[in-house]
Parts: sequence; C-alpha cells; structure tokens
Amino acid sequence: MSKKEVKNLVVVENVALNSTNFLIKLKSSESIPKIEPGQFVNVEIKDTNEIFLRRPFSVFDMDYTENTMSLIVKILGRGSKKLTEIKKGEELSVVFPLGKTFTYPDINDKILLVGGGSGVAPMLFLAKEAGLKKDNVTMLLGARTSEDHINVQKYEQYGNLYFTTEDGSLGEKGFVTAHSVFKNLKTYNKIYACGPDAMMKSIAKEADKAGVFCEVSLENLMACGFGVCLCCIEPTVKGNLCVCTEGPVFNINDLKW
Amino acid sequence: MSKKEVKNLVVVENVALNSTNFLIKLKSSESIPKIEPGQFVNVEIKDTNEIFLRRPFSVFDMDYTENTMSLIVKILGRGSKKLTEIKKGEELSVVFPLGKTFTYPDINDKILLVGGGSGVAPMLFLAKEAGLKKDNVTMLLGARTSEDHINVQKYEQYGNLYFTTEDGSLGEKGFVTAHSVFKNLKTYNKIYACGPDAMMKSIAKEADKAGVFCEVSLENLMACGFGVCLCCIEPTVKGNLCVCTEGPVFNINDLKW
Amino acid sequence: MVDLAVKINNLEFKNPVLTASGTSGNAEELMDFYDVSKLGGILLKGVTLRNRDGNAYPRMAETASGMLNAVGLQNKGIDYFIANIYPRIKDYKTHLIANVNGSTVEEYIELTEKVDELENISAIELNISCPNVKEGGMSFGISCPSAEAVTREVRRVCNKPLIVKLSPNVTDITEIAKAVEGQGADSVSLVNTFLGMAIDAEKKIPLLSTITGGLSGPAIKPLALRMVWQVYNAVKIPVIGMGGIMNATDAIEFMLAGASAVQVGTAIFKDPFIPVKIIDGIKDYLERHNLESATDLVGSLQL
Amino acid sequence: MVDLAVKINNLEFKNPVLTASGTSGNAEELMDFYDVSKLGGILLKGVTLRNRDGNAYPRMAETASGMLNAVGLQNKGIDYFIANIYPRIKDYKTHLIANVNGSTVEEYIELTEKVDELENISAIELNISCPNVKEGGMSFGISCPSAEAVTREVRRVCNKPLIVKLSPNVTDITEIAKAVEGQGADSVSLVNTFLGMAIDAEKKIPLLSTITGGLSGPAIKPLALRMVWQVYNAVKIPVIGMGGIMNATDAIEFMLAGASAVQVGTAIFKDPFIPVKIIDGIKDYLERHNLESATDLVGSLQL
Ligand SMILES: Cc1cc2nc3c(=O)[nH]c(=O)nc-3n(C[C@H](O)[C@H](O)[C@H](O)COP(=O)(O)OP(=O)(O)OC[C@H]3O[C@@H](n4cnc5c(N)ncnc54)[C@H](O)[C@@H]3O)c2cc1C
Ligand SMILES: Cc1cc2nc3c(=O)[nH]c(=O)nc-3n(C[C@H](O)[C@H](O)[C@H](O)COP(=O)(O)OP(=O)(O)OC[C@H]3O[C@@H](n4cnc5c(N)ncnc54)[C@H](O)[C@@H]3O)c2cc1C
Ligand SMILES: Cc1cc2nc3c(=O)[nH]c(=O)nc-3n(C[C@H](O)[C@H](O)[C@H](O)COP(=O)(O)O)c2cc1C
Ligand SMILES: Cc1cc2nc3c(=O)[nH]c(=O)nc-3n(C[C@H](O)[C@H](O)[C@H](O)COP(=O)(O)O)c2cc1C
Ligand code: FES
Ligand code: FES
Repeated sequence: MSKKEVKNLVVVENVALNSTNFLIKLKSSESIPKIEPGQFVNVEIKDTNEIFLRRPFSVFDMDYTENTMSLIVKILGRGSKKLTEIKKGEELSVVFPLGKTFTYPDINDKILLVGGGSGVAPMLFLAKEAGLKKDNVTMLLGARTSEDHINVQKYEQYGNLYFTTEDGSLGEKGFVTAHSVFKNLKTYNKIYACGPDAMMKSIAKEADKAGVFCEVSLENLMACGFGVCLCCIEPTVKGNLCVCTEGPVFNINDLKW
Repeated sequence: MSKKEVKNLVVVENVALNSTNFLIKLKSSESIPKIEPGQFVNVEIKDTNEIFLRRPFSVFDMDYTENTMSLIVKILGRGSKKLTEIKKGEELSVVFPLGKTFTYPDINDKILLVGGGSGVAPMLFLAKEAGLKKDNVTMLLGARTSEDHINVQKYEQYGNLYFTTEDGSLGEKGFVTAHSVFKNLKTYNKIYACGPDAMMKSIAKEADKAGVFCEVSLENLMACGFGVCLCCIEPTVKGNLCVCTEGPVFNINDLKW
Repeated sequence: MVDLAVKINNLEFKNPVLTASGTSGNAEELMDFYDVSKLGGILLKGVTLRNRDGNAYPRMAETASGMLNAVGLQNKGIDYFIANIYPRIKDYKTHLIANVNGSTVEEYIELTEKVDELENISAIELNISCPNVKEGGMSFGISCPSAEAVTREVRRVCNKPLIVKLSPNVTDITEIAKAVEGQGADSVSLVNTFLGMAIDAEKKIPLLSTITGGLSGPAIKPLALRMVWQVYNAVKIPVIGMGGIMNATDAIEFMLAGASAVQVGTAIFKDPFIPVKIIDGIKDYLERHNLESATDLVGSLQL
Repeated sequence: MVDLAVKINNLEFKNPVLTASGTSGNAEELMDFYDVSKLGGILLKGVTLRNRDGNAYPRMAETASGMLNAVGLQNKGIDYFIANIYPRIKDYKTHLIANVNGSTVEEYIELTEKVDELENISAIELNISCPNVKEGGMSFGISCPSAEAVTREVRRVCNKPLIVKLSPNVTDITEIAKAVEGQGADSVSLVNTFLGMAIDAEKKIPLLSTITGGLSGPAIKPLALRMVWQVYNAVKIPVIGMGGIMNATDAIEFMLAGASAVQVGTAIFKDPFIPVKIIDGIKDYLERHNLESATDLVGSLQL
C-alpha cells in the first residue's frame, strides 16, 4: 500500500501564468514520492478565517532530482485566491500522493488530451509523461478567450497543440467538442479529458459514439481526500465511488453519464 | 457626542522594542481625531482562523501633523502575536477613539505614573501630554527583568524615570510597590497606574492609605469596545460599569477593590 | 430602482435589516458611528421590570468563529428606561422594538403593559430564550406549555405587534413556533444563543463566571438557518431570522430560507457598520438578480 | 513517566484518544499514514444491516469553522464487512469499535447480534443520532422512550460493552443520557452532528442534496463541551466526548469537563496525524501539570 504523507513543502516559485492561473512550485527537503498524471495533492489554506478544509489540486509536474512538485492553481473562489497569494519561502502543508493515475497509453497509441479551465494541469502532465512520439499526441485546450489560455509553448515538444476559445480570439471558435479534431475521433486510441463537468460530459458522449477508450478526471467537492469521509462520491456502475480514492480518473464506461 | 470611526489605517512602522514589545505606527489618509492618554483603539486581527473578535490597545502616541497613531503591542497570546507580524504597507482596521481619558493633572501637580507589562503605553503617553515641569513628573516602570523593559530614554525630557525588575537586573529589585518612591507617596498630588491587575490593586491600596488621588486604567476582556455588549464590566460603587465606555480609566474610589 | 422595504405585521420597515437585542445597546451607541435611520429597525437591549446587575465578570469567551456571552440581562429596569433612555432615543427615524424579559409570567405582563404605553416603540419582542438568567428566560422558551402560557398572557395586554423570540436549545423548534403562533404571536424571531461552554485548560476553570453561556456568531449560522427554514415551513406568521449573519450573502440566505427580515447581532462587535453594508449588499443582489423587491427573496429557495 | 491509559467499561485503552465513526473509514485508510496501534481506539465507519448507497452528491458543505455532511451511512452492509473488511483489519493493535445503525429496533438487534460475534471488535457504539437518514437514526435519539426501547433491546443481545451515541439535537441531553443508562448502556458517547443547513445564495439552492445535514468541527465545540459537562454530572457511566476537537488543548478541555476518553472526527480531514499529535500533547500537559495519569484529568474542572 502506497504510503501517504502530510508534509510542509517550501514554495520556491509562484508565478502568474495569466490573470487567473498561477504556477506554484513546492520543494521538499527529503526525496519526494513518485506521483503520476491524474494524481493530486490536498493543500492547506492557512491564515484565513473563511476556509476550514483543504483544497485539492492535480499535480502538474514533478522533478525528482530537485524534489519539487508543481501545481497550476486557477482562482475560482476564496481558497484558490488565497493560495495564489502565497510567497516564495513560505511553507505549504500538503497531503500526498492522492488518487489514481490515468491509464498510460501503449507505446504506439495515438492519444487526444482535452483540457479546460483548471483541468489543464493533469493533461499537460500526462502529455509529458506519456512517452509517445510527438505526432501521436494531440492536445486540445479550451478557454473563454485567448487571455484565459496560459502559455504552453514548451509542450509543443510533446505533441500537437490546438486551442479553442468561445470568442474565437485564439484557435477555433466555440467549445472544445466543436473543434475539428472531434471530426475524426476514431483516429485516436485513447482520449483523456479534464475540465468542467459539462465539457467532460460532451467529450464522453463523443468518445462513446466513436467507441474510443476515454478517461476523465473529475473535480468533486472533497473533505478529506483520502477516503474516510465519503463526501466525494460519483455514482458509477459499481455504485457510489469515492472520487478521491477510486478516482479522480474514471473510465467513462463506469460513469452513469 | 464624539463621533467614532472604523477605519483602515496603513502600517508605516512596526519595530521590535524588545523580544515581546512592538511599536506599531499607523497612518490615516485623512485628518485623525483627537485621542488622549487612556483612550484606546480596537484592532481587527486579520488572516487567522483562530481570532474572531478585535483586540483593544491603548494609544501610545499621536501625531496630528503626520496623521499617525502609535501603539505598543506586547505579545500575550495569539492575537497580539499575529498583530506584531504585520508588515509595513499593510492595512489595519481600527475602531476609534474609544474610552475615557485620564484626568489631566493641574499645572503645578506633582504626579507619579506607574506602568507594568502592556500598561506602559498609556503612562508614557500621559507623561508626554501632561505638560508639567520635568521635575514634577515621576515615571516608574516595572518588569520581570531588564530585557523586559523597553528603551524609554527619550521620556527623560518629560520626567524622572525609575525602574524595578524582579531579578534586580535594572533599577530596584522587586515589585513596583516596593520601590522607594512609594515611601513618600504623599508628595504626589496624583497617581496614575496601568498594568497587571495585581499591580494596580496594590498601588491603589498604597494610594488609598496615603490619601492621594489615584486613577488606574483597566484591561478587561472586550467584545465590542463601544458599549453595546456589556461584556467588559467592572463592579463599581455605581454598579457594574463598562470598562470600554465608562473606563478604561477609573478613580480607585469608584472601584470595589 | 429596487424596493428594499418589507412589511411585517402591518409595520413597514424601510429595509429588512434590523440589529439584534443586546448587541446594539439602546441605539445611542450606534449613533456614535452613523445615523441609525439607515436601519430597518433596532431591537433594544433586553429590559426587565427591575434593575439587574447581570452576571459576574468574566462574561465573554471567544470561540471558533463565535463567542460565548453570559451578560445576564444587565439593565436598569423599565422605569429607568422610560424616564431616562426612551426620551433620548424616541425620535430616531427607525423602528425601535423593545426586548422584554421576565422571571415570571406576571413580570412579563407588567413589563409589557409599561412598554405598550410607549408611543414610539413599534413592537415588542418577547424574549423567552435568554440562556443566561437563573429564573425565567430560556426556561419559558424550551417547552410548549410554558411558551404558550407566557405568549397568551402577554398577548392579552399587548396592543403592539408581538414578536416571540425563540430558543434554539430545543429538540423541535417548529413545535414551539406553532405553540406561540396558536396563542396569538404576530411573528417569531429566531434564534437566540445556543447554550455553550468554554474552559481554560491551563487553569482548569470555566472561562465564564456562569460556567455556561450563549453562543453566537458565524459558528451557529448553519444551525440557525436550518431552524429558520423549518419554522418558515411550519407557521403562517412572519419569521425574523438571525444567527451569525456577517454580510449580505448571509442575510440573503436567511431570507431565501424564509425570513421576512433579519437581525444582525455579534457582527456589530466586529464592525458596527456591518448592518449598513448588508443593506447595500442586498440592494446590489436584487439588482444583479433582476428582482424588484426584497420581499421577492422571502422563502424563494429552490428545492 | 505519565500513564496515558484509561479504562472504560473494563476495556483498557492505551490512551484516551479514539477516532470518531465516519471520519476514519475502517482504519485501513489511516494505515496509509501511520500505524493505528498508536491510537487508543478506532470507531469504525457506521454499518447497517444491508448495503446503503448513502445520499446523493453534494454531501458536503464547508461552513465557518466547520462543515456539514450528508453522507447518509453509505456502506456495503454488515455481511460484506464481516466477509471482506473485518479479516483485513482485525489484527490491528488497537480497539476496534463498531458503530451500528438501524432503521428499526429489529434491525439494530439483528446487526448487534452479528457484530457481537466478531471477536476482535472491542465494543459496540449504538448510533441513535445520525441526522442524515430518513428512517431510524436520529429519530431514536431525540426522545426518551425510543432511546430507551432501542437500548433495552440491543442490550439483551449485546455481550460487549455497549456505548450509546447521543444526539445533540435535543432540549435536554441529560434526560436521554439517563434514559439509556437506565436501560443498561455501559457508557455514552457524545455528540453526534448538529442538524444544519447551507445555501448557495447566488443559485438560490441548498448546498446539500438533502437540504439539511450534520454540522461538525470547531464551530460546535462550545456546545459539545457543555453537553459533555452536563451529562458527566447527570450519569454514573463513563462519558466519551467529542465535537470539534482539533488539538490536545481541546481534548483536555473535554476530559476536564468529564470525558473519560475523546473521539477525534472532522480534524482528521484536515490532518490525519492530529489524533497522534493529541496523544503527545496530552502527555506533555500531564508532565507540565505534574499529573501521573490521564484519568486524573477526568472531570477535574474547578468551579
Ligand atoms: C481531484 C481534483 C483536482 C483538481 N485539480 C485542480 C488543479 O489542478 N488546478 C485548479 O486550479 N483546481 C483544481 N481543482 C479544483 C480546486 O480544488 C477548486 O478550484 C478549489 O477547491 C476551489 O476552492 P476555492 O476555495 O477557491 O473555492 P470556493 O470559494 O470554496 O468555491 C467557489 C465555488 O466553486 C465551487 N467549488 C469549489 N470547489 C469545487 C470542486 N472541487 N469541484 C467543483 N466545484 C467546486 C463551490 O461550490 C463554489 O460555488 C481540482 C479539484 C479536484 C477535486
Ligand atoms: C483598554 C485596554 C487597553 C489595552 N492596551 C494595551 C496596550 O497598549 N498594549 C498591549 O500590549 N496590550 C494592551 N491591552 C491588552 C490587549 O488587549 C491584550 O493583550 C490582547 O487582547 C490579548 O490578545 P491575544 O489574542 O494576544 O491573547 P489571547 O490569546 O486571546 O489570550 C491569552 C491570554 O490572555 C488573556 N487575555 C486576553 N485578553 C485579555 C485582556 N484584554 N485582559 C485580560 N486578559 C486577557 C486570555 O484570557 C488568555 O488567558 C489592552 C487591553 C485593554 C482592555
Ligand atoms: C452579548 C450579547 C447579548 C445579548 N443580549 C440579548 C438580549 O438582551 N435579549 C435577547 O433577546 N437576545 C440577546 N442576545 C442574543 C442576540 O440578540 C442574538 O439572538 C444572537 O446573538 C444570535 O445572533 P448573532 O449570531 O448575529 O449574534 C445577546 C447576544 C449577545 C452576543
Ligand atoms: C463525514 C462524516 C461522517 C460521519 N459518519 C458517522 C457515522 O457513520 N456514525 C456516527 O456515529 N457518526 C458519524 N459522524 C459523526 C462523527 O462521528 C462525530 O460525532 C461528529 O463529527 C462530531 O465530532 P467532530 O466535530 O470531531 O467531527 C460523521 C461525521 C462526519 C463529518
Ligand atoms: S474526500 Fe473524503 S472520501 Fe473522498
Ligand atoms: S466591550 Fe462591549 S460593552 Fe464594553
């Protein structure tokens, strides 16, 4: 059984990627356990009287030589806001590693990764870790406007990047599922998605229609993050499962969508 | 009726006076109302989930040309600790002016001011504002050790300074009431005291014995600070009075000590 | 232009934000900060027939997101109020509501008769829920027969709108609400404080002179909100909601749950301007949600 | 060397710190973090006779210094527990205590009979206080006759120490405590969660699928502490205290108020190591106060 930890990590970087997304890099003084795409950490939001529980964030990147872990935090409400105000040198209490990873693609798989909103982080992490030929990886990122997109140029080495915006200011106009890559879904062996529920549901529908393997990473409200509170459930064909321990990654065939 | 305000003041100075006492200077963008020795402000402690109510602090100094107000904050518990961590440039929400001032001495009065612990601030403020000849003002400050005393050299212009420490490391050894100035209490027209209850009670006893006018400033637990909660009461000959509005300064004849 | 006014028992309030009894003195103390005519109304400090010294110090303990108090209805008695305080405050341009407290039914009656004479007191809030007095107080508010008895008797002598203030320290608050409705209460206000306790672990002593006291503040909000919702669904008379309201969002939640108006209590200790900010915040909300009137909020929670 | 051990109903606990039911899974989840043999005991996740899916999502809402939950006893039923979970956990070197839940007295009996057979279950906690189920649960725990009835019947078939878990949603918790004591409860644990509610003001909807849920966390500590103190003074059987315990000081306060042991619940969600830190903190406190044993704390509040 994989040991889980509660640790104070030191913030070594906190940079704004755009007006609402921040990259926070955390460093451990000891060696950091292996964390894979899809897994997440539960972060304590200190020094505020409004927040009681931790907040879960997907891991965006790991560096085992530096013993660092990176998160992309999108400001949604009070906790994420407060978190983005943390300063270099301050400590952050983190529970990790939590949850299950995506099913890795086979070496010759062609994969499609679709990220929206705060779901971008695990998609980029998976693209990097998948170990596939660049041309076999398609990344599609959706946002409201070009300003809501973050700069992901360096991920071009891992795959082909496409964008959508609702106002057409970057990439194709409309929701991600309206993007042309969805015209030929069958060319992919595996589809992965993380983002708003509505987005993932429409992707799941398309994947299902095309009969393509599809995993999504859900973002439920969590109290504990490690399986004791049973608050984070998702109804599945196997009954109500905890997103924090049986997910956050689910095969769409198991979901009751 | 004196108008009271709730205002965000900017921290323009926060310096450690010793290991537990901090001088915090706050600046208003507008002209600041007159605040006199004995009066206090009620300060919001932000960004902590442990503190719910404000904390009261005596005013230590005012500067009406700079529109600044200074406090001396002694670390006692969680709130005062947090307050001393505030940084220059940050804002502090303050309710003021609260409470009643000391009775000013007459122009030829000889006065004795006794301060201990967090009670030093209003004593020094009164020494400065009293407008008396230096030789008519005696300041006696008590603390556990010399390290617990703060540097008050510049108050030598306002009166004669004496110290006590429990370990004899500065001034006379013992509690303030053991100090030699208490041998000739009758030479004073007015005695003022602020500090721990036990200290003020023994001073009150001496003053009463000597038949000298004596005012003390009480430090009660307060919820509101402006007279609506009735939590901060002190039993007096006039019944239970609110320390925040009828005090914090009381004539010892009114107290049931 | 949105309409903030709400009507309760034929009283028109310019807005639904009142200040709670025991947390806003006798209105004068708020006047030090702003003109109280901005407020929908003010529940005056709890008054008794005779002078009460209240409980011994310490009367207050801070708790997580709240506080305990054990004031115990300190006040100089109704005659002093009538002679000295009422003349000073009676012309404030807001609804002044008396909060009356007795140790016996007879005391409640006598007190109500005196208050009933005061022209500029708009209504009477019958406090049968004070947890900080040895006699009377909460003991009336935690059983149906006693709540009924005191409401019935006071109703007889009360010509003003009669608001009965309910205790949350009960198994089923709707039973008590229905009981007082049955005896002629014009509206109910809830909640008073929850009986709680705090201890100084180092000194091994209770933090309050009275050992137990009343819990108020944001900590109790989820409980108060639940009770307001339950009572709203159980009675026909208007409900006035309170318990931990700190901002406009909180106030709106109480109104969605069924409160026709709200009272702001402990929040005033943190910032006496909060009631005024809440009025502005409700106005904003109504505009954002394209609602015409504050009364549109009442009980409009969607299930 | 201070002695942390406490004895309750002939069970010796190595220290007074247990984890609360529904907040520490079936002990395995804590094993991911540390060896649970450090703990005084573990109250297992509430179990029912048959599989229960629990309530719909959302089941959780954060509140000021606390949270509401509406899990609704999701579990796979006692037979699944016996066949699949019990074998995996039964050799953990700590007291495992079952938390049993029924919709009817018959269900409670049948369930207790099954649990009673499990050798390595040290005791049974009879949960008559769950606010999140439509049938049974809290309805048993808020009236004396029903609390008596279920305790009496379960007592007949229960050969292990029987702890009855009380609901705080009552007018007088001492009445219920005395009632279950009278029917043979070996000890009482309190409190379960307080019935509360939270609303999304912007969407005008309740935040929980069940509208109301159970409030836990520091917000309820003053209320829980008061109830533990009241019950300690009302009954002769041991009291196990809980409600918002976040650190050693909180735990000590409950013991001073009369708890022979404490349970840590919601705090685990913030940091699963909190129960372990509390054990260390109690040890420190005993040393600083020159006390020999954790039992010296129990009820030692000075009035
Ligand atoms: C497994 C997992 C991985 C995640 N990964 C990331 C990530 O990599 N980057 C990132 O920015 N965010 C991520 N999130 C989402 C993140 O946890 C929430 O944005 C954060 O908890 C919001 O906290 P807040 O205090 O800012 O919002 P609040 O002020 O608490 O709430 C604001 C609004 O958002 C809703 N909300 C809050 N939390 C959630 C949630 N978890 N799911 C759905 N609605 C919610 C609330 O109901 C409310 O309406 C992840 C969530 C999960 C469960
Ligand atoms: C009118 C007035 C003027 C004051 N002036 C000053 C000043 O100029 N400088 C200064 O440093 N302090 C002053 N104080 C005291 C200051 O308010 C307290 O030190 C502060 O509130 C402690 O808060 P805390 O959160 O640090 O302590 P907590 O963590 O809340 O408490 C720590 C311990 O101190 C006790 N305690 C807390 N507040 C008080 C209090 N007000 N009276 C008695 N015991 C208390 C608590 O019961 C507890 O045992 C003044 C108090 C009053 C009422
Ligand atoms: C210090 C204090 C004194 C109070 N005095 C009274 C009172 O005299 N009469 C009364 O009916 N309620 C009294 N209350 C209860 C409040 O009116 C209100 O019901 C309760 O505090 C809950 O609201 P809140 O959380 O907004 O404070 C008092 C509350 C506090 C905190
Ligand atoms: C998510 C959650 C689930 C719970 N499930 C149960 C349960 O199954 N059985 C039970 O007796 N109590 C249950 N409780 C109540 C706790 O055991 C405890 O009585 C309560 O939370 C108060 O303690 P706390 O404030 O330390 O959490 C649950 C509490 C929470 C928060
Ligand atoms: S968040 Fe607690 S079980 Fe998933
Ligand atoms: S602190 Fe509220 S009346 Fe003095």
